[in-house]
Formats: sequence, C-alpha cells, structure tokens
Amino acid sequence: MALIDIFNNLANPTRFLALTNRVLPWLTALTVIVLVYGLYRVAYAPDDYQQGATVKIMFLHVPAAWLAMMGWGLMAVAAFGTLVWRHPLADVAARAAAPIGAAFTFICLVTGSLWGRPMWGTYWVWDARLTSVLVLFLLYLGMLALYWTAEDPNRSARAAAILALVGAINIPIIKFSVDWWNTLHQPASVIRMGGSAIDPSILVPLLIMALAFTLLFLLLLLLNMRNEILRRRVRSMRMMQAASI
Amino acid sequence: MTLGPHASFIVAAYIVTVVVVISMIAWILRDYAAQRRILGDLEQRGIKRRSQASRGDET
Amino acid sequence: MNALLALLLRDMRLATRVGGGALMGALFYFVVVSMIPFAIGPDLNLLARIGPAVLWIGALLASLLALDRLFASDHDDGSLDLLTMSTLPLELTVAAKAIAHWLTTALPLIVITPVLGLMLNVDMSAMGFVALSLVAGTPALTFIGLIGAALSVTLRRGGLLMAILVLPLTVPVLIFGVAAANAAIVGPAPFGPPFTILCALSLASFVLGPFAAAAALRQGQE
Amino acid sequence: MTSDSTRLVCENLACERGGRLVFSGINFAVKAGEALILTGRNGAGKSTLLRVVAGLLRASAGRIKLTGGIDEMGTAEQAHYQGHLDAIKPSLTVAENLQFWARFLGAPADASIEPALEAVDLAALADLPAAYLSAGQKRRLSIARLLAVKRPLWLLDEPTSALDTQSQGRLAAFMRQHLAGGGLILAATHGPIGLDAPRELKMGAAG
Repeated sequence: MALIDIFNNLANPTRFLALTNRVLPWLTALTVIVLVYGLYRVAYAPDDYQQGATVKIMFLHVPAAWLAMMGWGLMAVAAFGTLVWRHPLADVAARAAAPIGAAFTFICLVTGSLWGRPMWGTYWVWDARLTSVLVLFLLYLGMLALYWTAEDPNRSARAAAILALVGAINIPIIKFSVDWWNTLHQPASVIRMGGSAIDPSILVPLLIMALAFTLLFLLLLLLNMRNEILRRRVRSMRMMQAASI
Repeated sequence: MTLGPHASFIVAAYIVTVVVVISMIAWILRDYAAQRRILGDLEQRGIKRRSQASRGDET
Repeated sequence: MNALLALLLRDMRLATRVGGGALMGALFYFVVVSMIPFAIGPDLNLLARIGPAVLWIGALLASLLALDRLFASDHDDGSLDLLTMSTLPLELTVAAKAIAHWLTTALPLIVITPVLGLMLNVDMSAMGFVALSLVAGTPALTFIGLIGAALSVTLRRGGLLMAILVLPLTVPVLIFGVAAANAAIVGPAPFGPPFTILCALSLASFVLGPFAAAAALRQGQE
Repeated sequence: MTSDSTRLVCENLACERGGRLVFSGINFAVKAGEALILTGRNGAGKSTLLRVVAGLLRASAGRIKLTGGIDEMGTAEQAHYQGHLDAIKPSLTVAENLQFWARFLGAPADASIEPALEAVDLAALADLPAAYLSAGQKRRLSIARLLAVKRPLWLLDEPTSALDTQSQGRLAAFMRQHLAGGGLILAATHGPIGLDAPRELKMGAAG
C-alpha cells in the first residue's frame, strides 16, 4: 500500500518537484563523494599486463556503455508508463532521459575510439561492440529529432513511447545481427578486449565508477525532469495568457 | 601513477568525458534559470496555471 | 539590404527553433554514411578507398532532401505571397533563403564530416581536403536544389519527386567533388583543377539557381 | 508616401485560370480616400481579382495602374495584401513575426512595431510564440502588419473572418483612418465591413 502511495505522490508534478528539491543536495553530495573515491581508486589501479595504462580508459568507457543501455531501458519503461498507465511523469522522464542517454553514448563512443587508437592503430574499426553502440547512438539521435520536431508534449509523447519500445525490442536483434555481420567480415587483426576474468584490483574500481556514473545519470535526470516540468508549466501558463486577452 | 606511452589518449578520453558532462550540467542549469525567469515573468503578469485557475489554490 | 538581412535572419531563426530543420540535414548525413559499411562490410582498406564517394553521396542526399520544405512551408501559410510583393526582386529573396538554408543545413554537415571520415578510415590530413571540397561544392547543391524546391511548390509534391528532378542535375558537382577529394587522398592527380571547377560550378549555380527558382515560383502562382 | 492624387485604375481586366474564364471586362477606378467593396456569390472571382491586382496572378487581358504613388514602384510594391492565410510562423514570437514583416516590407529600420501591436491589442503577448495564438489573434497580428508598414493600397480578402465584433469594429476604425489619410481600399466581403456607404462592385452579375 505504501508503494502505491509513493507512486500517487510522485504522479503529482508539484509534489515531485518538492521531493526533487529535497533530494537534490544529498544526491549531489553522494555523487561527488563516490565519483572522487572512484577516481582515486582508478588512479591507483594497476596497469593491465596486455594493454598497459590505457586500461584506465575502460573506467570511463564501460560505465558509459552501461548507462547508454540503461538510458534506453529507462525510456522503454517510461514508455510503458505513458502508453499503459498514462502516468503524467512518464513522458517527462523519457524526454529528460533522452539527451542524457545520448550524451553518455557519445562518451562511450569517443572513449572507445580513443582506446582503439593505441590498441588497434586506428580510431575506429567496425568492431561488433563499437558498432552496436553506434547504432544505439543513431537511435538516440532519432529520438532527440522526434522530440525536437514536435514541441507539443501531448502529441510527441505517444510517438516517442512507441519509438522507445520498438527500439528496446530491436536493440538485441541489432546486437545479434551486428555480431553475425562482424564475424563474417572482420579481419582477424583486431585484438579483442576482455576474455579473461577481470582481476579484482581492476574490477572494484570499475564497479565504483559504474556506481558513480549511475548516480551522475540520476542526478542529471532529476535536474532535467525538473526543467521539463517547469517547461510544461510555462506552456500551460502561456496558453492561459493567450486565452486571457 | 604513470600513464605509459599512450598518456595522451588516456588524458584525452578523460578530458572529453569531463567536457561532455560539464557542458551537459551547464546546459541543464541554464535551461533551469531560463524556465524560472519565464515563469517569474508570467506570474508577475498575474497569469495562473489551469489547475490553479480552476481549483483556486493548491498546496 | 535591410529586408534581405531580415529574411536571412528569420529563416535561420526558424531553422534553429523547435520544429526547424537545422541539424536534421547533418543528422541524416550521419545516419546514411554510418549505414554504408553495413552494406559493404567493415574492410577498412575498402572503406578508405570509397570513403570520399560515400561522404559525397551522403552530403548530396542530405542537402537535397532537407530542401524539400524550403518554399512549401512559406507557401502553405501565405508568406510566399507577401515575399513576392516586396520591392526586392524575387531572385534576391530566393537567394537569401538559400543562403540561410546553406548556413543552417550544409554547414553543420561539413562540420561533422571529419568524424565520419574517421569512421571510414580516411586519413586525417586528407579529411581537411574532403571538407574543403564539400565547402566548395555544397553551395552548388543547395542552389541547384533550390530549383527543385521551387518546382515542388508548383507541383504540390515534395520529397521524392524533387529528388528525381534534381539529382541528375547535380552529376557534375558529384564528379568533380569526388575527384577533388580523391585527388587529395590518393593522388596522383592534383587537387587544384577539380577543386577550381567545383568552385566554378558553385558560382554558376549561385547565379543561375535563383533565376530559375524565381521563374518557377512565378509560374507556380498562375 | 500616400498623396491625395493616388489613384488605382483597372481597365477591362480579365483572368483565366485552368482554361476557365474567371471574370472579364472588369473596369473600375478607386481614388485616394475611397474604398471599393467587391461582392458577389462564391466563385465569382473576388479573391482572384484581388490576387490579380496584387500581382500574384497574371491578368489575361486588361491593365492595372496605380498612379500618383511612387513612380518607380509597381502596384504590388505599394499594396498590402491580406489573404485568407495570415503568413505567421508559429515558432517565432508575436513581436518577431511582426518585426520581420515590417522590416521585409520596407518599414524604416528605426521604426517601432510597438504602436501597431498596441493597436490590435496584442502588446501584452509580444513575447509569446505565435503558436499559442487563437485564429482571431493570428488574424489581428496579420492586420498589425497593415499598420506597421505604410502602403497606400490595401487589398483585403474577407478581412473580418475569424474576428469577433470588437475586433471587427477596430478593423473598421483602422480602415477609416487609412482612408482619411488618403489611402485606398479594395476589399472582398460577404457581410457588412463597417464602412459607411462604400462603393460596391458586384461581381459575377455580368457573366
């Protein structure tokens, strides 16, 4: 019952704003602490015997990849909220998550490319992992373009929700097909990363960084959701203003 | 901590990440300020939201 | 001059506001070029060889498809009537719109070209020349496409019809654009001659395009 | 810009569209301070005639001449055309919309659009994107264009549509003011337009 109460409370944008404003300072502090600690652990993590110090890029790359996928997952869940329960905050959350997810996907791509250069001798190979992240990035850009072309949230909400769900169903298929495509074509010169079990001295800092990035994502999401709620408030007030004259 | 022969790539990766995150934060905060400003402006003109106009007051 | 500047600024503003078309061209370009390796395979040597051609085809499609609504949206809301009733010659009005369109659509496309070049394994220093060939060549695409945009207002059928009408006209631009880019990457032919011809094509279409487009718009009002 | 000697003369006008003769043999003259109202059933060619005078359609016969204005300018460049569409961009604000048309249609660079917005009672909404406006408000914004840039000849196609009675009254006042300043009005309308005893041209009666 308490859960339903929380849900109903959250459904009201005004209460959500109040809650957000209360949570924000704590979340900010927590994010900073975890991030600083994570970076400290990263600084003292040992080098990989194969990749040397470049393994430090992994501490950015892997959490960013994780958030790229989590972002879309979040949008897909929110899409359910929009389509099935018509939860008023679901579309706000989806809309706020799209640019942040796209930004983390971008970070993932750039760090991957900067990692690839010393490892593979080129900034970009059409490696299965990088390529599927690229497709995810294209999907994010499409979502941003969709939001960009229709300002009216009532009109774009359902379209965006459908796109998010179709994307969520499609992403595993894309991943699979890219793997298949890649094994058909890929020249053998590429050194594959991972493979062996990761040593705890690297795994622990990685997990801490993943947690820090996740907190950062949540922080940005809350901030952006707050903006989105205000934007909708501005919209409804402007409608009142236009009608008042 | 030594960064080995590929230090520039490692540093570049961290710089890019920091730049992207910072610019995202700046964008969000600027957007927030802008929305607050417009809202304040509208409120100053005595415009109310639909929910306020119909229900009277809201806590 | 004042009026032209006002039109230029308005069109750029419209493109960058919500619902505007700025960046859509660049986005389309990015998506199309990213799709090519999936069809061709991830062989970096092959990609490097066809890279300039892929970039040019992408730029061609992106700048033409983005032109679709250039006049149609002004026609639909009645702005086009007023635009033709100005003291300015219609040719200048049309040219100002095209310039605004180039600035908001083609320029972002050129800016992201180096990133796409990386993905196609095109050499970084050669990438500069490819971007330069695009800077020289895309105005020709915009101003030739302008004619198609004006015709599609008359025919009330945008998009594909416009592409069918205009694509054959852009053949010379494509030939010399890719030639210039290839010269920069593989050689041995010098970069200069095709690049100069590309500039000439842009200048010629800068003169010709607005006249043809204005004529098409005038006919369209009949 | 307008002088008392301005005069619009149309002689033996005919217009053909899609192989059909919309009207022919139209003769009229409007002099400064005078309004001519075009009436007639639907399809009689009122809108077409206005578009022909505005230079948006070509006449198949006859000639249009605006004398006494600025010599080197054609009729279209000295006319305001207010058609069925409002020529307003929803993503620009009210002020930006008007500012653009004022500058594009040749208002002096330092001219303020403020008075025109005041006159149509949209000044309070100046910073609002035009997407929020109702149909009547959009129409008022497009009427503000007539006030922001001075042009001697007003070509109005159903100017009162989408306007409430108060706004119709305001428009009538603008028109009287324009006429008093030596302007000319050519308007197509079905109902009364608020001018006292304007001259009338009944279209479609002869053919």
